[in-house]
Amino acid sequence: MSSEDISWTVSSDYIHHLVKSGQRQDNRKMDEYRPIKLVPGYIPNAFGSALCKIGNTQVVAGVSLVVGTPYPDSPASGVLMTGCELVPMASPEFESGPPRPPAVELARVVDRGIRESHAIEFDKLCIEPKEAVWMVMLDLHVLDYDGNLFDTATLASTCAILNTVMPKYEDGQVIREKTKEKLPVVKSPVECTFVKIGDKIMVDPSLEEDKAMDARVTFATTGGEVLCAAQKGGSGAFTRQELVDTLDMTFVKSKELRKLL
Amino acid sequence: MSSEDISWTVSSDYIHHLVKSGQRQDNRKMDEYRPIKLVPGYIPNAFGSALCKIGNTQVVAGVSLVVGTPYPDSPASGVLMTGCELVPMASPEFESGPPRPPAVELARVVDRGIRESHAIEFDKLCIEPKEAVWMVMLDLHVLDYDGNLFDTATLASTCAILNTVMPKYEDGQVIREKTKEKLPVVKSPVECTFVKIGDKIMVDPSLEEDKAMDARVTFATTGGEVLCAAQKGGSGAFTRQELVDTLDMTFVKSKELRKLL
Amino acid sequence: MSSEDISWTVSSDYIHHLVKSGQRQDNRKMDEYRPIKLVPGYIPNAFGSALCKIGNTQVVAGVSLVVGTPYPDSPASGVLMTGCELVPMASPEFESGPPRPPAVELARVVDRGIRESHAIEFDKLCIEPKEAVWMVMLDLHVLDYDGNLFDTATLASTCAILNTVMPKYEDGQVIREKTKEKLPVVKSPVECTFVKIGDKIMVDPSLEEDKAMDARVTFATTGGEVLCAAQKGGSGAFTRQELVDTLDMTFVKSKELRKLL
Amino acid sequence: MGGVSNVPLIKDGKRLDGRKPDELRDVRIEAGVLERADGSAYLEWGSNKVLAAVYGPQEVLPKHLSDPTKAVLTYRYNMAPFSVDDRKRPGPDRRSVEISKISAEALEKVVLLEQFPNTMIKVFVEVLQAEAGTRCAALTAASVALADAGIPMRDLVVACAAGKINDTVVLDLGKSEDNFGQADVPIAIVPHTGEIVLMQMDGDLTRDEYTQALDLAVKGSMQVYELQKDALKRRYGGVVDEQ
Amino acid sequence: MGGVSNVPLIKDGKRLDGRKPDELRDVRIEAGVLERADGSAYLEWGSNKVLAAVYGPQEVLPKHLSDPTKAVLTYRYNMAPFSVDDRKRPGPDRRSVEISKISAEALEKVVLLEQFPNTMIKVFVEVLQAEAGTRCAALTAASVALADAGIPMRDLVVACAAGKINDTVVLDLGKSEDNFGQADVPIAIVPHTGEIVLMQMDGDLTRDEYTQALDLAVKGSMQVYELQKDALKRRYGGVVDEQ
Amino acid sequence: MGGVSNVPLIKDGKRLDGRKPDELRDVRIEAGVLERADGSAYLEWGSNKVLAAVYGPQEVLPKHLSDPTKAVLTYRYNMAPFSVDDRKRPGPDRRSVEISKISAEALEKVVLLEQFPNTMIKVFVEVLQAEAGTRCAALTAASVALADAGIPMRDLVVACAAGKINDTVVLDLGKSEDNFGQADVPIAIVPHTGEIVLMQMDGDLTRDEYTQALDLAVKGSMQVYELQKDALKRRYGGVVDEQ
Repeated sequence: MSSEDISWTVSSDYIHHLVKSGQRQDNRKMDEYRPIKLVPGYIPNAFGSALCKIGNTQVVAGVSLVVGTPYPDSPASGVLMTGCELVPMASPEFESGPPRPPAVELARVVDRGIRESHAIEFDKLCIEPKEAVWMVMLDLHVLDYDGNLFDTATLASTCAILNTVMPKYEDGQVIREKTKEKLPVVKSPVECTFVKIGDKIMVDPSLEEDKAMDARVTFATTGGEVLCAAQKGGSGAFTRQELVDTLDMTFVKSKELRKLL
Repeated sequence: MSSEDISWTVSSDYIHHLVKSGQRQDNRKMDEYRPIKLVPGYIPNAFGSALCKIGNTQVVAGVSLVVGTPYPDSPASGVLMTGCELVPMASPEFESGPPRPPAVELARVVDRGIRESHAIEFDKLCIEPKEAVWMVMLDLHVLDYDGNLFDTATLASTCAILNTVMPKYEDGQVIREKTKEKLPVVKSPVECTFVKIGDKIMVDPSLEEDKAMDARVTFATTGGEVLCAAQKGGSGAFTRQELVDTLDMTFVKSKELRKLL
Repeated sequence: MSSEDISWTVSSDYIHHLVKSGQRQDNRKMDEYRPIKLVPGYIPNAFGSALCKIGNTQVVAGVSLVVGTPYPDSPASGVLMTGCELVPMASPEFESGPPRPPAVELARVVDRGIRESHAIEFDKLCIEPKEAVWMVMLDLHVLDYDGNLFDTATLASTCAILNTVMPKYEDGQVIREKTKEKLPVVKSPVECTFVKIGDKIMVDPSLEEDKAMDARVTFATTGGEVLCAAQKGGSGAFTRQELVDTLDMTFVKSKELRKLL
Repeated sequence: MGGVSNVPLIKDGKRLDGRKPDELRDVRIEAGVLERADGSAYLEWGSNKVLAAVYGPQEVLPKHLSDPTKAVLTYRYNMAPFSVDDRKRPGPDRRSVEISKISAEALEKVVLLEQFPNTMIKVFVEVLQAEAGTRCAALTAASVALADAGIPMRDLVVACAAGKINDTVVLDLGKSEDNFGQADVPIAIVPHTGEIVLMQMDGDLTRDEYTQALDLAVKGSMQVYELQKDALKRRYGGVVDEQ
Repeated sequence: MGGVSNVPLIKDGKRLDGRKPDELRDVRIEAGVLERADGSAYLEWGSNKVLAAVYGPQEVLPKHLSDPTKAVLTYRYNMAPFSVDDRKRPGPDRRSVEISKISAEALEKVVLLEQFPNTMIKVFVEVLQAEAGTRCAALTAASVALADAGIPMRDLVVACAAGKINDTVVLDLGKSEDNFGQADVPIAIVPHTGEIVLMQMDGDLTRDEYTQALDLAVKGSMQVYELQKDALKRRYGGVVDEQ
Repeated sequence: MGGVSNVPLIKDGKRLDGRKPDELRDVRIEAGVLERADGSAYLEWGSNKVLAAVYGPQEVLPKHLSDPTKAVLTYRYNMAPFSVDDRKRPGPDRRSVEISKISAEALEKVVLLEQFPNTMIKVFVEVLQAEAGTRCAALTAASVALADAGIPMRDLVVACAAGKINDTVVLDLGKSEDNFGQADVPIAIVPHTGEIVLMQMDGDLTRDEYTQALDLAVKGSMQVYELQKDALKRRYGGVVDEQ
């Protein structure tokens, strides 16, 4: 057990103790987000981008548009590919190299929120059926990890696709120049993440709460109180009622998040 | 030296001792196979498949058919590709990750038995010369390793290609639907593996005999007493006479194996 | 600290001590190369090749010509790709596996010397604009590492491209047969490497000098006293004057090296 | 999920394969099917065929992963190349990495890891034939294999999915329902407490549909739980200690 | 470098972006921008955006890389996929491996590694937007991040390039100058001694052009050095100890 | 192997390159050709060019591979990218992994591994030019390099192939014989005992053809063995101890 592990154990005990008495380390309410900052177009050279900060967590989402072959089972549809690097800059626990399970889970949960909400009109991204479609390459770059990556990355991603403009396409060649045409995006999916510590449940976990949590649940919603993706994590469990209650809370908090877009 | 290594050393000494007195741990004769079970079509969704058990060793072979580009030096011939995963389920020694030397050797020895017997009529697998041919993807999945993988995997493989049916091919597209047409297979290669322990030689090594063996030899034959592939393994040696004697025995035992197909 | 590390520390102290008194371990002058041997066409089957020995360092460079797609930003130009394997045969420090930083740096510095000298007339390597160009695959194989890889590898490489002949190309197919036509090469880049040990600077470092060096600088030149590439390495520093002086020395020594081609 | 789709998947109250909305596909479980593994189980669920094996508790390799307070549980969900129509390239893809992660977390709730500090318990599941619902089938089989290996557990874990097709919430989506349906909600529960240890969802659901789906999936899970216990009883010829 | 090119890059003594031959692009540096890292810096250089983070001195993993005489310094230069026009595949390519190697060597000259035997100091630089000159921007930011982490150093390291366009030696090539220019000479120096700790060159230069480029790049570096010190002063509200 | 083929490879009792059926290609061996390796050998066999190097006995890394009862022998057969007509991608492919495995096993029979517990002996062979028969050439060179490194051995290992072309069993297939022939049987033997330590076969052979091929390959091996001994004598200027 390294000294870092020990310090986390101590911190985790402290968090459990605090939570039992109904408090959070930074005095937030159980249903309160930390301050959120969203910078659309943070990478001006990219076709779409955003920086999102929730507390000290920072994620940049960037969109590249490339022409590729469609999948055989949807020959006239564009494609979304979401990648994620948990670069070692962002946390002492992250390592260089191919994505590990937490990075894969993050990319897939963000991807699912966007994909299942039908936010992007993929049928408008067909160039030539069976031959060529636009591929939306969404890359998540986590710069500073201070808890709640799912919600931060999803806000950055939705903001990035909303400000994405299409490149020129002439004579079968992509010209790397922006047009006035926007990526056809019709929904604004956001995700709300809750953690359960002991028998208390709170939204937007800080780093320490992420470490101390027994279980985690994330709901992705679009407007109109429709659930489009969900993911439970952690080695603890939720009751049926807890899942329904967190979903109800999600519909409330999502409206606040969606106002930022 | 881990406790497992020590237990294998003990077991290996015991096997050597037994064999010296002309016995095998399960009372088999030197030229006797363990019970063999062969289940053709074990994976109904695959285009061809079989499960083979020899003793407690279990291997599933599955065949996928895909369209690919032929090799430049045989522009009108189909292609066989044999892959093997020694998944960690099958033995505490197997590890996840890219195939290690034993998995590579197994795949290549099984592949050689089939390829060199000219079992598959590759010239009938040409769709458009230089452009498109059928690729026979043969995948070996070892589920339980209790000795003698070569013979078990080859029996499963030959059984699988014998029951393989072709997919539909229309307008340059593969339709993932089975036809009545079978993969053109005209030979039934089988392999017989012998191990040498001390100066005794025995067929179909058990797990303990595989571990205790000084040297191993495998012969692949087709009907008509023709040898089509061979492979010696292990850090021991064979005399010329031992190789000739085991080949003679192979012709006898192969007939028994071939009856199962 | 392994026994090997300790022996290098001792050796390094000795080299520093020697150099301080103006001497080199093999009695060479500071501006003197070890004996150089160059064998053009060392691999007769390759389209171009050479073996170069400087002292006991041995590098084989081999050229393969393949047809590939040009880069979008230079649709009518051939392509140079330089690979390097520091195979474990050549030194106890080299390991199998994907190229590590020293191999990458070597390949890139050799590549830069050739590319930036405009030695190869890439515009003559176009077969069909946007579609097909010749790709010059230059592979460096280091067989024995006894110091100064950069200069040895560059000499081998320039010699190899100078003796490269083109394959036949008929009906859109490469025929692996040599023609009388040579690869269009119009310059003869060579590289000179210096190391700084204490405050002394010497050319063509031996293995022990490579290990003991504080800083290293390599200049690639073509004829006519033109500098085309440079690279500083090592954790020490050069003064401005030292860089200018070594460049002057480079122009002198390069003429000697170029005579060997 | 395909969103609103015109493919008719329910007709006269029956689904394409003849099942009622709240009906499971056939499930068959057998415990103790492999020689080398410390515990194993074979499970067929509709056309799915999965095999689960357990090794351990055993030495942790590499050693620095060792935990002095409890056993480390690893889970490897793997699809055989021939298990799906388009041959799957061997090795883990992102989907199987994610499934492995959340399945391990689900099992950690019930396995008494704290009894075996500094050891490792490895769970391997091979999907031999896949036809919708493999993550639930795999986790259900893994749980039986853990019991077969004699690993002490608070309870089994059992998994089942519910989903939405033609605007109706139904149990245990089949392949075409998965392809053309509107939502899928795989869950896993601890049967004695009803606690939910795995839950994913994709598609679109209102709050009410979601609660219906949860309840239906719990109901299906409880049916599969009986089959898990039967398999262990057949294997051990007696009554399974339900603690 | 494109060799002799007909693209006009200088007109009436001004470059395409209006700069004079010896003029830098705008450089902006901020120290201490990340929560988790022990030290960090954000730097904009023209349109380049880079972020540097430092962790350590800390335990060496894997242990056999440990050096009993000094700290091991690692440097990772990495480009975000969206930092360039043609999306960059994640993970190190050969170019970034080379840049990382020579940048680490440059920093080893100034960091007092011998004060921290058996430890590791890790420098990470992420290029978020790239437009010519990222290796100099990255190393300059890294040096500020090291100071922000409180790592003892003899001096900062500062980097800047000079190059040749239209047969003229100019400071700090921009993107089109990099694409259509004749030579590029990135260097890094130790400001107090003028020693050169990083130097690369490609293109074609005579002896005189090379010395001009060196001198110009040193001059540019000294200007950027002032901005490094300003950033640290703003962060620490006082005078930076210049030893 | 191509099966029954119409390509005429023997005419008037002579093969395409003028050899008789039982005649070897020219073989040339030189011991001690590398500076850094502990032992080395260069071997030309027809147009094949191979170089072998040996390092050790030395410390085992990673340590857990160490064996307290004997040295671990590793063998790496590698082809240079330019060694074949179609450029070979660097790094091990499945063919070279297999060759490396069975070649290591062949050498384990003669190297006195038990004299060096807890150490590692590494054999590296680089194929610089390939033209049929490289695995035999490589193993033959490796054996000389081991002797040159002073590694104690019971005997050298020597390898040679026989094959079948135009229904005739012949020694040492050349390139077109390998491409258009009917069978190939590479073997390696311990010369003093005639024991066979490596044997592979592909193509088609009757029992009699197989025994003929074995006998012919043994005969060829014994000729190459003389050249191995000559090379070592030239290197060490004396008589090689044949134990």
